[in-house]
Amino acid sequence: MSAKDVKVQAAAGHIVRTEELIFERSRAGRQGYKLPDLDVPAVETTSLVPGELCRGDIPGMPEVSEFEVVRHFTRLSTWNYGVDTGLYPLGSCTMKYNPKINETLARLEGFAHAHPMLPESLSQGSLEVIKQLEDALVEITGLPHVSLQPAAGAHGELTAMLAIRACHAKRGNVRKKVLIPDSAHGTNPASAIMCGYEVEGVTSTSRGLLDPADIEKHMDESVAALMLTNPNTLGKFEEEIDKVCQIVHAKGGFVYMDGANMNALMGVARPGDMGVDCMHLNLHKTFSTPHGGGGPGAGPVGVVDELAPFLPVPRVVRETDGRLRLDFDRPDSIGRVRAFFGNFGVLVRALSYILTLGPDGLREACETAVLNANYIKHHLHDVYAIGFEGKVMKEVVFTD
Amino acid sequence: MSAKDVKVQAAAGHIVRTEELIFERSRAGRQGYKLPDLDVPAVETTSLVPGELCRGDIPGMPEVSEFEVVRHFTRLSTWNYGVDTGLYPLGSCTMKYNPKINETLARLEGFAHAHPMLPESLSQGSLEVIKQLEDALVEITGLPHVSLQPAAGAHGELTAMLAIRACHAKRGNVRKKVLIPDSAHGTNPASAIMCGYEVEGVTSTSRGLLDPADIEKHMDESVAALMLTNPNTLGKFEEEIDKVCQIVHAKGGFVYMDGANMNALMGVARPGDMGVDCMHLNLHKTFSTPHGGGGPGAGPVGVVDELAPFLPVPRVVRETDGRLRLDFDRPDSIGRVRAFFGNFGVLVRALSYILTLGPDGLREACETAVLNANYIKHHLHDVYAIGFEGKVMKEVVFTD
Amino acid sequence: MRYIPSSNEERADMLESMGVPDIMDLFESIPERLRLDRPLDIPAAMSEFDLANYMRDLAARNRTSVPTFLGAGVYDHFAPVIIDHLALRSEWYTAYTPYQPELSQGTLQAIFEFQTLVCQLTGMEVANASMYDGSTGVAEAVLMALRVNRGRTRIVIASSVHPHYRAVVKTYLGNIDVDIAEVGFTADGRLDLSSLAVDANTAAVVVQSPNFFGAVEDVDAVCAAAHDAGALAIVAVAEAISLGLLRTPGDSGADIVCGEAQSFGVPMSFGGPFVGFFATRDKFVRQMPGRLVGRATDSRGERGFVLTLSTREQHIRREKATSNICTNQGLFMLMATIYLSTMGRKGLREVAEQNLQKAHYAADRLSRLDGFGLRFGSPFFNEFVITTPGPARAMRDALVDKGFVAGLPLDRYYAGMDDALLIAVTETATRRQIDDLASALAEMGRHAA
Amino acid sequence: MRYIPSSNEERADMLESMGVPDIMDLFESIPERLRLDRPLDIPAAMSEFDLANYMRDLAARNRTSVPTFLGAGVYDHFAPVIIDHLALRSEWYTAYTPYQPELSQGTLQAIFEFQTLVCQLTGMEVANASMYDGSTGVAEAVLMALRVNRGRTRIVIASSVHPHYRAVVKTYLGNIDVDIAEVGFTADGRLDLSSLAVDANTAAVVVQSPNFFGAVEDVDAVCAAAHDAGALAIVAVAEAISLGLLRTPGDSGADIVCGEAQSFGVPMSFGGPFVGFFATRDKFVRQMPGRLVGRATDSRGERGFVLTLSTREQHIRREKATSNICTNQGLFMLMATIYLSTMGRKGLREVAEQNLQKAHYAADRLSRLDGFGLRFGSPFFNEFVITTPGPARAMRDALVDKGFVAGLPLDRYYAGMDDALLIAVTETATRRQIDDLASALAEMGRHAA
Ligand SMILES: Cc1ncc(COP(=O)(O)O)c(C=O)c1O
Ligand SMILES: Cc1ncc(COP(=O)(O)O)c(C=O)c1O
Repeated sequence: MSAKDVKVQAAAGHIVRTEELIFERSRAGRQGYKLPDLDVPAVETTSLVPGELCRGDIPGMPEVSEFEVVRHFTRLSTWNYGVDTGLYPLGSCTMKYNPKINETLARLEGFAHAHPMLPESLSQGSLEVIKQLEDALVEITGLPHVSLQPAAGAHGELTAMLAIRACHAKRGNVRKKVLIPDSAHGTNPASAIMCGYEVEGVTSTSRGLLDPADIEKHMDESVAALMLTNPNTLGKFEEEIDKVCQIVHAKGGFVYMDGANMNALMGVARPGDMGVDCMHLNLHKTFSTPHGGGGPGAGPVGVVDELAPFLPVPRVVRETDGRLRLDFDRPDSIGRVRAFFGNFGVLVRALSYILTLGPDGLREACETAVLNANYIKHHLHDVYAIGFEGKVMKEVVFTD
Repeated sequence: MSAKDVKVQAAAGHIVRTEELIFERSRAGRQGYKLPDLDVPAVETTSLVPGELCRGDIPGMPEVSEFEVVRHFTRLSTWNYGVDTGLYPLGSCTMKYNPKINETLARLEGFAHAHPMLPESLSQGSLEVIKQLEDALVEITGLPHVSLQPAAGAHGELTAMLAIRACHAKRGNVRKKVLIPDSAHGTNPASAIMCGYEVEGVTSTSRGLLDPADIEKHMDESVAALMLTNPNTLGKFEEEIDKVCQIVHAKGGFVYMDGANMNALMGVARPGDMGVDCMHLNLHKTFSTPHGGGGPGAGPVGVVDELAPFLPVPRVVRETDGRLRLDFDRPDSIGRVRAFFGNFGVLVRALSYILTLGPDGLREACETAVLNANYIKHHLHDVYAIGFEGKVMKEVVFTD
Repeated sequence: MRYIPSSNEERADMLESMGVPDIMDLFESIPERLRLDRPLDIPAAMSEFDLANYMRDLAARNRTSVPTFLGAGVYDHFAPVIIDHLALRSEWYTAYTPYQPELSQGTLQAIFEFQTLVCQLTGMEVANASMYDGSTGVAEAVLMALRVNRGRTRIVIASSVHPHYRAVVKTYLGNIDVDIAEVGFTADGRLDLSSLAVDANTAAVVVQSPNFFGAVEDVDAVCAAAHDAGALAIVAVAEAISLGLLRTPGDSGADIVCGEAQSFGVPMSFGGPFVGFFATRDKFVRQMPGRLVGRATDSRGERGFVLTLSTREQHIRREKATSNICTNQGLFMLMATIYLSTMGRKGLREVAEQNLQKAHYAADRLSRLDGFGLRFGSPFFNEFVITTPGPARAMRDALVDKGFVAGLPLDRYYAGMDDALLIAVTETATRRQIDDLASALAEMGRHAA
Repeated sequence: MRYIPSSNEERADMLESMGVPDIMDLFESIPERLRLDRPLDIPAAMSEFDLANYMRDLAARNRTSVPTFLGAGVYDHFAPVIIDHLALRSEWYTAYTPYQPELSQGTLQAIFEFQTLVCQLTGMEVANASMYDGSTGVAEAVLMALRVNRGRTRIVIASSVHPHYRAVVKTYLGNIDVDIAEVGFTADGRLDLSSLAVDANTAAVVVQSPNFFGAVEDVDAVCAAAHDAGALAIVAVAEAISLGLLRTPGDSGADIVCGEAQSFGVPMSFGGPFVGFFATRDKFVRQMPGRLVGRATDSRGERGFVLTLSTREQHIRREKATSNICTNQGLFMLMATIYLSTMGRKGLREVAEQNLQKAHYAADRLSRLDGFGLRFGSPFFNEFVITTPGPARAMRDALVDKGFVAGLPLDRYYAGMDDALLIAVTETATRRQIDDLASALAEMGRHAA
């Protein structure tokens, strides 16, 4: 059993004070489903699959009515707190409003009921969503190629680092290590390791920023890439990011930017313009798709031309007649990072968000986030100690 | 202002402890909507409608973002308790599971987006729903004609009593009064009064039932109808209902049955077979449509042949070619009891429920309700005093 | 049965615990002779999968995808999708009537907000928790006026009021000793003030604005005429969006304002469920039908909401109640409240403006077509009547085949209106659709000529 | 912007309260040279109404109404509508990752229930809170096996495993020093045990059952072969409904069971989001990737749920984590949990039986057609491969015009399979549709002959 019994101080009280496990609601003979009657002649099961390949009954599985399922999951839900319940001022993870219209649109029959193996001619709508979202993210990041396949931020990191490694490999030297600031999100080193790299830490200055001189010291031909987060996890913009990029590039390295905090840059500045070579975005942060109590997310990856051949297959390509098709013929590609084409339903939501906000709205969202963070900082300044001085972007770190 | 300030003992505490009025969330300039740009040439308003016919700004109306509307009504909702939250053992009102599939089906574009003034040829789907539900209710009640127009139970009572009065009028004497047991729901006397009748109370026996001998005493040519509730509001079946009906009929009166408690009879016995002349059903009780925190409901009315000509217009009629049309040519009809054709969305849900349960399921629902009520009675028997002895139907009255 | 929590086995156990051998023993109080001795003759139980397909097929037999220019009391307005998302929270729709305030603060506060919004929109002082719909609201308003003006036995109603509303008033009043007089309309489609006779026996005058033809009535004049004879002025509103732009009935002097709030985010749904609103002056509140929610303060000073003045209601006063209404349109009242909160002060105005502009654009285009014209000359909101070359009904039917429902032929509602088509144009009609309609009508016109 | 709570005015006030003249002053840390000096070149903001129409048009450009017999890892199963109603409760979908247990007991208990269900279905001892999907689950399983069998550098994978899954394993392992050997299949479409070479350097053997061709593998034999050489047996499941009927991988000896739970009430949605499940033996739990929820008891004896064993995770161990996975598929894990709760012990079996019966009915009908046949002879669940007279792809394309998507041509996945069509038949396919497909294929066959 998966039950791990732990002792904690006090379980939280709640208006719905008790709710059993669904298994505890179960009683033999209760039933929550009804299927259509079988409309083909029924044949003895064991004449179709030998008995030894079959299982018996499924002990422990619940037997409950539909109504009990509804009550159970309704009651359980009230033990959660979400952005619809109230303010969620969580750093980095950008808990923003998850627009209801996006939920409705992602459930449109034409999207929700589309099988991914349908012929391209029957999938033009889905392919349009992918293409149009890619195009928008290209413009927003300033990176000319975007793949929507990664299923979450960490998956995007992995995808991008695999592309970097493949590119180095193609050049003849995969290199050995990746530089990562101490303050980086835990997924960054984990992703680098999964690509077979060693991780070398770099420390930030007393102002909470990267020091180009320090990067210069770390940088040599053994470094495949620098993974930085911008704005970083202290909420600050890396002011010398362009210099840092030049330093890394000078030694043949790539700069990877963790774009989980892109909410604070949207419409104001573009990583591609700063010298960044590749990055991931978290659609479940910056682009309003629901966190879902821990997913699903989507972690698109944007890259410069040099890294484009290594992006995952398939790519969506527009033909001269305007129709879209899937391109599998990408010999340098790192291959597939997951089955099919990414978390498509999440992509529908993100595209809907971008189309709803438009250029001005995206910028307004960005500006408002930065304003709110600085406002909190300003007015709590006397109450808590601020971790680092200076303007913050979309988050602020307090220490107590 | 509609605000009436009242003092109460203690407002209930809750996990979402505070929620302002939507007006209190309002700040000038906040906006929760965006309309498509006007695509026709804009003309000065006052050149279309003279200024003196126009209003100014709407003082006090809220200005809030979409997100705040979502949070406000999400938080408010958590202050409600409903059947999905937990047990709702309310007598009479039959709080049963409101199936989710019915909610989905009532929202199908073809139903939800149907204008009631569409030509009949474009409305065959809606007319089928009406016709099929009428047919099912005819079979369930044993009354050969059903109108789905009334918007709620009380509206059904009014409709049926209007039909009774119209029938008496046609016969030449509208009569003066209506007999109603003391225990009847308050809407019964109110409905009778609205039809211009006086109400005469009849009392029940010590067993909580009507006494035929007593009815006999009350009954004469001045009595238009007896309105009874069966099972009555004490949860008991009127064992001599057929005799009571004979007595009333003998004096030219009609028997109206309040069918709000029909849940306890469905599939087991039919008012039409007992001698009842007309009745209403509450679809928002017996047929699982949501109570909605106080509506919408639907209160279909079933009647015997004699009362049929008086039912509201229009009636849905099937042509010999199978197509359905609306029949307005009903000279004796009481007329319209509301605009259009009833609470159609509620009808879709009720039909869905009946089709889901089928004959066996309806009976099972009925039997289970009666079982549950008697089970509670049996096991609480020692704890509380039972109002009246004997088997109960779907509810039981305790006194303390 | 998947909706019933207990299993057959459990039910058998329950019976056993009570010492009852057979479930039918519990029905012993129903004499054998009154029981049904066969299964109900209705279709066999369907699975969810089959049911969904079955209902989808039925829904598909309504042709709702054609652009329609139908109004007549039901309008195709844009409804923000959050309405449905929020109303689908089961705490709202599976809740009971808010009789127990400690379980119903959500519903009660929402009603309070609705009541407040209705007052803001109508310019009135007190509003109730909703009526079944606009038509029954008008009937209840008339009954209320008869209570307020006890002793008077005459009602005047404009024949430019929605025919369904007038029909319902007639049904509701059919059995009490009251005279219903209709007052006609002028050549420009408005209540004919010159033939409006309000006497000392008249309890109320009923006018609708915008009226059934879409024309904006001179409500001030009607109210003044009513008041001069001591009658109440009842103003009905079938197109509630107009409240965002037109002078409020309250400012015009109305005593009761009632109407249909379907336009506030409620689907057309073949005519219901909708939500009637009902507002009046403070001084008449005890005669008002329906539920009323008030603000309460508890001993600790915390705010709460409760049903108030319920002595007017049938569950307290039985025979003496102001109305028999009990269940009203709770959930749809909520939807209207969400709609109004979302559109807000500016949005409602903007929607109303767009309706006005588009309808006038359409009226202008259509009335210029050869053989067509505007039936009435008075100011209108988002609905108007055009005259057609030849019978309007035949033209409407022919246009259905071209993919339009061009409007409502008025032949069945008013004598002498065989060539009249009532056309509504809301913010959801695109210029393209209007232009296409104009082209299609023009072509029809050429054939008719 | 209607999603942003504050108005322009309020934002101006906030700036003033901070003594900041211009909002751009807050961006002073972004050097001028790095700022974008123009608006983004993306489409202008759309209203909800326009957006809905726009997306509806796009959705309509997918032709999803034709009956399809596609499977290949994504199945068109019936999903009770309560799943969507419940998952649309915003407490579920607007909640954050359950790091704060006091705000997340709902999500945490649901995960615990999911984990328990996965164990019941797979016959394993411990399951995690979900993986991205089936394919990445297999890749993570292989990485886990390499951790458990540290030092071994070879993996064997059956070529009858879903080609996408194999591709993902290749991508994930591309940069570590591991050898991936594929083992082929026999003439009856199952892993060729005779050529399965597991040596002392092999960390794991990966088999899928039912495999990509729908055939039920001899999992017991594969596990035994793996274990004989000290390798782990990884069993992948792409069609989770099969778990209701087939011998559990746990009983067959699997060390890791991973797969795709899309079949449990998750829409096909053009391939995602789905939900991967992942289960193993208690002894390997510290090497398992992903989140794990455990039951906790507080000091008063009340039950609660918490994330546990998180020292395996990247946010604690950074470089030494078992995986980089962070956000997983929370909401879809919930949907699968609701599906399994609703269908329950009997329902899952019944669905599985119906799939089996209908697929065999279809296989029987199709394989009797002139020129057609079954490619493989082994037992299958709800998917099978038929051979076609002439190229399968051309036949599939021609059938699209007749209103069917007859299956997946295998030419792009396996050499020598130009005449092979992979056909899935679930409980949602009606006999009528199957018969119609048979007739259409028969006709094609006649033309091809
Ligand atoms: C800065 C940063 N990077 C990466 C991630 C990983 O993203 P995901 O959880 O979608 O894998 C997160 C969020 O958790 C993050 O905040
Ligand atoms: C016995 C009985 N009759 C009539 C009614 C009135 O029905 P409605 O509230 O739908 O008007 C009710 C319910 O309130 C009732 O319980």
